[in-house]
Amino acid sequence: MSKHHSLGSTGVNRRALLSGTAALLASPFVLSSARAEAAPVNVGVIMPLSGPNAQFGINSRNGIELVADEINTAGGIAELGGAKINLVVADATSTPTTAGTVAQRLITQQDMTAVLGAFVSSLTIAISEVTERRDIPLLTMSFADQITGRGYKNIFQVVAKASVIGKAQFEYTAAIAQAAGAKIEKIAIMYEDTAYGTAQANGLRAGAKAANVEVVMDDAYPLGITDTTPLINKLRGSGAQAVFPVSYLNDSLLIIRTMRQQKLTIPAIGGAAGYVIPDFEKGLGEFAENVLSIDTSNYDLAPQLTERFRKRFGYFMVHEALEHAVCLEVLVQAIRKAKSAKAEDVAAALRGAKFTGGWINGMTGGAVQFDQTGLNVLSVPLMVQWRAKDIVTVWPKDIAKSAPVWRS
Amino acid sequence: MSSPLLDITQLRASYGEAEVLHGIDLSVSQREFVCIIGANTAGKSTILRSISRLVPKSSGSMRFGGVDLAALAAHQIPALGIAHVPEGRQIFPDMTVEENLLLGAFTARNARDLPARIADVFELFPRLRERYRQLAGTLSGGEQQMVAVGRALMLRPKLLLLDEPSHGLAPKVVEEMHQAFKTIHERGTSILLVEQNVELALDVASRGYVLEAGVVTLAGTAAELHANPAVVTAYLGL
Amino acid sequence: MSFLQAILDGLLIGGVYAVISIGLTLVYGVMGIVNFAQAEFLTIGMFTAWFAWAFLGLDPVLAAPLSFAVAFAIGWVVQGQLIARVLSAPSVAQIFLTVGLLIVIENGTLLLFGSQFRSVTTSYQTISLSLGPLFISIPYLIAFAMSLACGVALWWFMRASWFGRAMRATAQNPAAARLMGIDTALMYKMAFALGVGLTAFGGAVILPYVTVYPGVGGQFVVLMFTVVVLGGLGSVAGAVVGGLSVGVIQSLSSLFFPIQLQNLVLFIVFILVLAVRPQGLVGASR
Amino acid sequence: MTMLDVRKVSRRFGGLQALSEVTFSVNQGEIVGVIGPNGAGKTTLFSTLVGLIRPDAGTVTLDGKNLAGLKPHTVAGLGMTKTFQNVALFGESSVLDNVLTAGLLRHGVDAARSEALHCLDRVGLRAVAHKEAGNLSFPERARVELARALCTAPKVLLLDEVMAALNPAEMREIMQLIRSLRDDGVTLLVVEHHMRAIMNVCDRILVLNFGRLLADGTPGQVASDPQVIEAYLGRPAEAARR
Amino acid sequence: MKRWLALAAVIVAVALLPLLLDPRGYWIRVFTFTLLFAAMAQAWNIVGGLANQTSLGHAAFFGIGAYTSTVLLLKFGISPWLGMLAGGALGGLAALVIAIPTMRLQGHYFALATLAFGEVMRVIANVWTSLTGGPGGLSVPFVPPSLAAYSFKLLRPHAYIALAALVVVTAIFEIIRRGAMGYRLRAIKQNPAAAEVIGVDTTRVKLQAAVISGALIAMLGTLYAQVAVFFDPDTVFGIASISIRIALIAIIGGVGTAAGPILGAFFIIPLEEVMNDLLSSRAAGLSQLVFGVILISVILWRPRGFITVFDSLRARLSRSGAS
Repeated sequence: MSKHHSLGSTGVNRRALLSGTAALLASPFVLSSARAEAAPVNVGVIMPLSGPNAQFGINSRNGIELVADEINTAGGIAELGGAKINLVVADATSTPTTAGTVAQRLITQQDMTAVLGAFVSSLTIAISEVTERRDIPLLTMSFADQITGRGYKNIFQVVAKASVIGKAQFEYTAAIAQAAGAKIEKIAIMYEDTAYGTAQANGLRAGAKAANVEVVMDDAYPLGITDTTPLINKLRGSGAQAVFPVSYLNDSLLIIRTMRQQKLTIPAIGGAAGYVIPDFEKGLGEFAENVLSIDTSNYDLAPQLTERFRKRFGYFMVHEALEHAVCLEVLVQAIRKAKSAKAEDVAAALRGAKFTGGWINGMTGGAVQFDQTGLNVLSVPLMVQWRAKDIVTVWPKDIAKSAPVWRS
Repeated sequence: MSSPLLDITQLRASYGEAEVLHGIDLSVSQREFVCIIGANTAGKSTILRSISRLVPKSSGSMRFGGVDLAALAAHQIPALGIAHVPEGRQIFPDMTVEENLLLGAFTARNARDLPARIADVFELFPRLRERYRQLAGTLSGGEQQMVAVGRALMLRPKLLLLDEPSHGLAPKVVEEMHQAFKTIHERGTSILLVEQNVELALDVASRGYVLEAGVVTLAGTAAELHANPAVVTAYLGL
Repeated sequence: MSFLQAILDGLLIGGVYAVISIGLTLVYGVMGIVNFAQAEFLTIGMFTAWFAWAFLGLDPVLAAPLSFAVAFAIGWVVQGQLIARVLSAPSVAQIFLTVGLLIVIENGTLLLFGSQFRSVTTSYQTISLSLGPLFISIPYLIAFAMSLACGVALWWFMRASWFGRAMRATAQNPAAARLMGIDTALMYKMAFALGVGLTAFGGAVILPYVTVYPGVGGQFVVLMFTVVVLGGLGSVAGAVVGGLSVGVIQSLSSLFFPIQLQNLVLFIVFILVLAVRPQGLVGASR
Repeated sequence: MTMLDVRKVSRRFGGLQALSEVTFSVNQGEIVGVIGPNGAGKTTLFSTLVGLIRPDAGTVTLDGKNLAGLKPHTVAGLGMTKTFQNVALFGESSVLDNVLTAGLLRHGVDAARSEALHCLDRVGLRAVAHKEAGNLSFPERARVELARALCTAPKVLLLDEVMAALNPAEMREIMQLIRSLRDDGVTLLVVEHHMRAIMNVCDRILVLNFGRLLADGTPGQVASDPQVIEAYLGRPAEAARR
Repeated sequence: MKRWLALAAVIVAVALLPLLLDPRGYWIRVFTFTLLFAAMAQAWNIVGGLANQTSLGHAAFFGIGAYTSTVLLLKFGISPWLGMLAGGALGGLAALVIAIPTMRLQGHYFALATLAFGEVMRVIANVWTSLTGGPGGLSVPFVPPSLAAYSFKLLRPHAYIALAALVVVTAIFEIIRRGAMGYRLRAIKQNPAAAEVIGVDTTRVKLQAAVISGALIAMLGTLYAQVAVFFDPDTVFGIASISIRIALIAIIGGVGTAAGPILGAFFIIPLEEVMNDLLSSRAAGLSQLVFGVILISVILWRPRGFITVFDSLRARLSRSGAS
């Protein structure tokens, strides 16, 4: 996924404040469990914890910590004599070069079994340049196409690629519309000019072209845009029947609000990111109702698991938290299988095998299997829709929890 | 004569490492009109700037009506009743004449007689009445000088420091200024005038100091200095 | 018609750009310092307004004076304790002191308030006026009106109050200002506090349509510089002209170029204006 | 032989006519004084001659070359430079470096250094060559500026109040230097407030008042010109001898 | 003479350091980037220090260098060494193009105009996807290690190349500083009118400085690309990540001196790393916050840079020696 993807978030400020303070006082490795007999398994967690993407990094870290704590509380990894998982967390900042340096540091300072990170595609790519040369497996939910497109052997991408997600964003929409008896002939695409936005827009474009649908507006806009009025003016004049905005929260709120102001009621189908987090509904209230968005996983696929996240952190388990939890789950299963915490053994165990159960139930395919390039071939995107402060999986039909609502 | 209003002894002042005043003794009595004359760079302006505490490095004693000036910061000086018309006028160019005048009374901003003070300035410089709403920076040199002097008068100062007020002005304007200073003095304000124009200075002042290279070389009444050939020589080399 | 709409939109947004930038130009005008941390006070203002909304139920627009006050207080301390110490240092030291301040405020808010994006919901958020074929967004209009009110208040303060006059005098000639009995150090504090307070005020009034998070200042910082330099550093009128110009340039450029290029167009106009008029559109040539 | 020819040079600043149709010429090897009350336009004249200020009208010709539109560094290259009234040294650089920089106009660094030392010798400042220029006394700084101007090897040298704040002995040295420069073939224009000095050293005197050339003649002629005395002292000539 | 010996000793000591560091490790990477940033700040120092023009847009030239060599390598298989020369030429040209309109700008106007130019380049890199890969960034392909191809599996050769770059850029800086151009630039910095009057062509000298500085930093962009292996427009054209950071390094160290940027880099870069290491896992934002506080303290303590510590030390020594 990429630079700006979704974020979890929110609400309980006092709790966030408290946990922040607690974290300040605690030691760096809060999670390293007490006196385990077996040597702990070191897992690097490199996330943007400061700068513009801090939100996603923190959500991701939360997901990983939840899983690690549960495993450690349950006695660690039995196959390794009850070895505990020792998360080594570090800030990737927002600069790829720094992320690479941080990766190098973690690997040098301790024997790392694997590295998880780093949400933002460019950071993940920079880290992979280090982990690849040191033969350390890197598990990620970033979804730029390049991640598994370079022929690297030690990278594992648990979600579908951006171009696939973009294509699904269009195709699912067309299918939903058709099911409701509507036909889409003209669409508009607007996306932020980041790796995430551009890659997903490519997928959207490809999907529309394959379906012979006319793209009447196709505009990138600068990241951090503070005024979307020109975009909506253009959209209004374009005659599109549906709009596919691929954007961050700030932009998503601006786009939807400005559409409402200009009485534009055509359906907006979000590109994940800003459209699938609690703050989207908080910002829009009733206007969020029935907004559709593509996503890579959703907490309602495994409610019994994701409720644990909501309990601990106070907000629903946003997809990057869930997918990072899956990364750790898959990693632990591979360690159990290899009966070794050595990086190369674990990498070998990751390749080709099919992983199921536990947190993996939260993935669309219900299983994870990496191909030659390290891409999880079983992951498919899904469509969610806002219903009364929750996002509900509505497509594809086989995993949908509720039928989609289409109003054109 | 009673004790002087302004009493300076052994004033030394430096810019950076270079000392420009080497121990000046100078005084101005109540209602007196005193001038300092001397060539460029003799240190005349520095004396005035020291009194106004604009020269950070100075030593010696400066007492004004019993108050030690050296203990004060620059912005505390006007409240004592010292108004300084600096060299080169230093008006606020992007403000109107009105605002410039009002700022002169900044430390007296709660006084109720501001309109009367402005009226006094107009009486002295009628031309400012016409220019009242105009930006000071757009005025002619002479008018700007009127603003600078008028601004200082808004304080109703006990002591008025004038630094080269005739610099760069046409003879007619210089003559007007000349008259204005006399009037100001007659109304009861003490004046310390720094002037390069010997004739103007010695005509209006009652007493004077001749400064050369940071040292007072001559002092006396205006008439004495006027008659002293050394003063003429110092200027023309005749 | 789309041309008229673009101009209208540009003016509305430009008014807001102006008010958040006036503070920057005020600080520069009075003490000659370019405050890189200025946009962080936008963040502070937005957070203040958000908390006032979340816990006191105050509409952000009504919370704007509170944002102003909070930033004013912080600015007062920052000027007195930090900036005042480098007033006579090389200008690069001043710039980088404010860069340090930027880092501290951004990460301080991250530490205190967390990284999530917060936005408010108000009744008028999704409403617009129709004026024939033209749309006028209500939150934009309110922000514009508040900015206008704030600008007028500042104008009045600078013109008609003793402290405003004293501050302008300090800006034009600090030595002469001291001769008038003006405590210039106090004026510097006042100018800085007022400057950051105005930016914070602007932050509060845009909250109805912008989300707040610790990095939000970063979205505006380059824009703010463009506004004040285009108008003329140090000129309050320049910031208004600059703000409106930036708003209109951005809005109009999207009619002719891809929206992605709106900042490119803006910066090229900016560099060209400087090349022709180094003092900016309104700045006096000195 | 005419070295410098100035024809009807005028320049306005806002409301102030700083120079108005100033016309004169200077022969090679002459020492010409320029006097006048403060604000008469002397410094503006010098700045206009070297190209720091563009005249609104009129021409300046140096050794047969029209200087219209030329920048100061080109004028310096053609052989005319000036000193600054309030001394414009490179204050954070050493005395030697100040002078050396000027030498670079005609030499490489090493040659410029020895040339600079030579110039410092001439003004008697060799001893302070390695001091920071900003830390010198005012009279010393004025002499550094003189050395710096000399180091450009000028044909015409414009000196703006180099004797300000000098004591009589120092003044005599500078006058000596001015004469020796003339003997080397340098043409000099000198703005000075020390009348005795200027009357003594100059072959000819130009008097400016309110931007106009009031008089042009030998020191004797000028000193007895009633107009000059009135302009200067602000009183009629008879009164001056009262 | 003694100074030269001391200098040689320092260079040799620094040259030995990479041999002591784990060639696959973390510290050699930090060391390499520290050297690179020192060299970048040194190149900036030619304009920012000698000519006193505080450029906040040097990322523009830096990014041009990184993209030129990488694009030439990816599209035509041209060795990064040649790409570096091409990048240097383009960087110098870009510096000339931006210097012409901005040269007469003073102080803050210059700083902000250059900042805008950096942004222009970033937007162009983002938009011109066919050439630059757009926001997705570019990866330098991994080819079999060889000096000619400028590709190494380990970091040690990179460290030596960065060291050599620092030595070369510092040497160029010193040659300029001590030579005619240095004198002229100092003259312009302190009093442009006086400089003109004694024959300094201020326009030309400023342009020369801008072009040399821009070309050098573009060439360093190639080195950076080769070490970092992956970059995107924000990385190499970034205001905070490049433009401001290199100016900061030079200023913290002591602007206008050869030692300043080196001191600054060896303070700032490792400090960022140590902060990240010690604090980043404790609370989000803490490490950056502490970094900011340290930065402010240093500027308040030494507004003219670390180098002044040595000056005052020397002054104290000579004073005690005299008494």
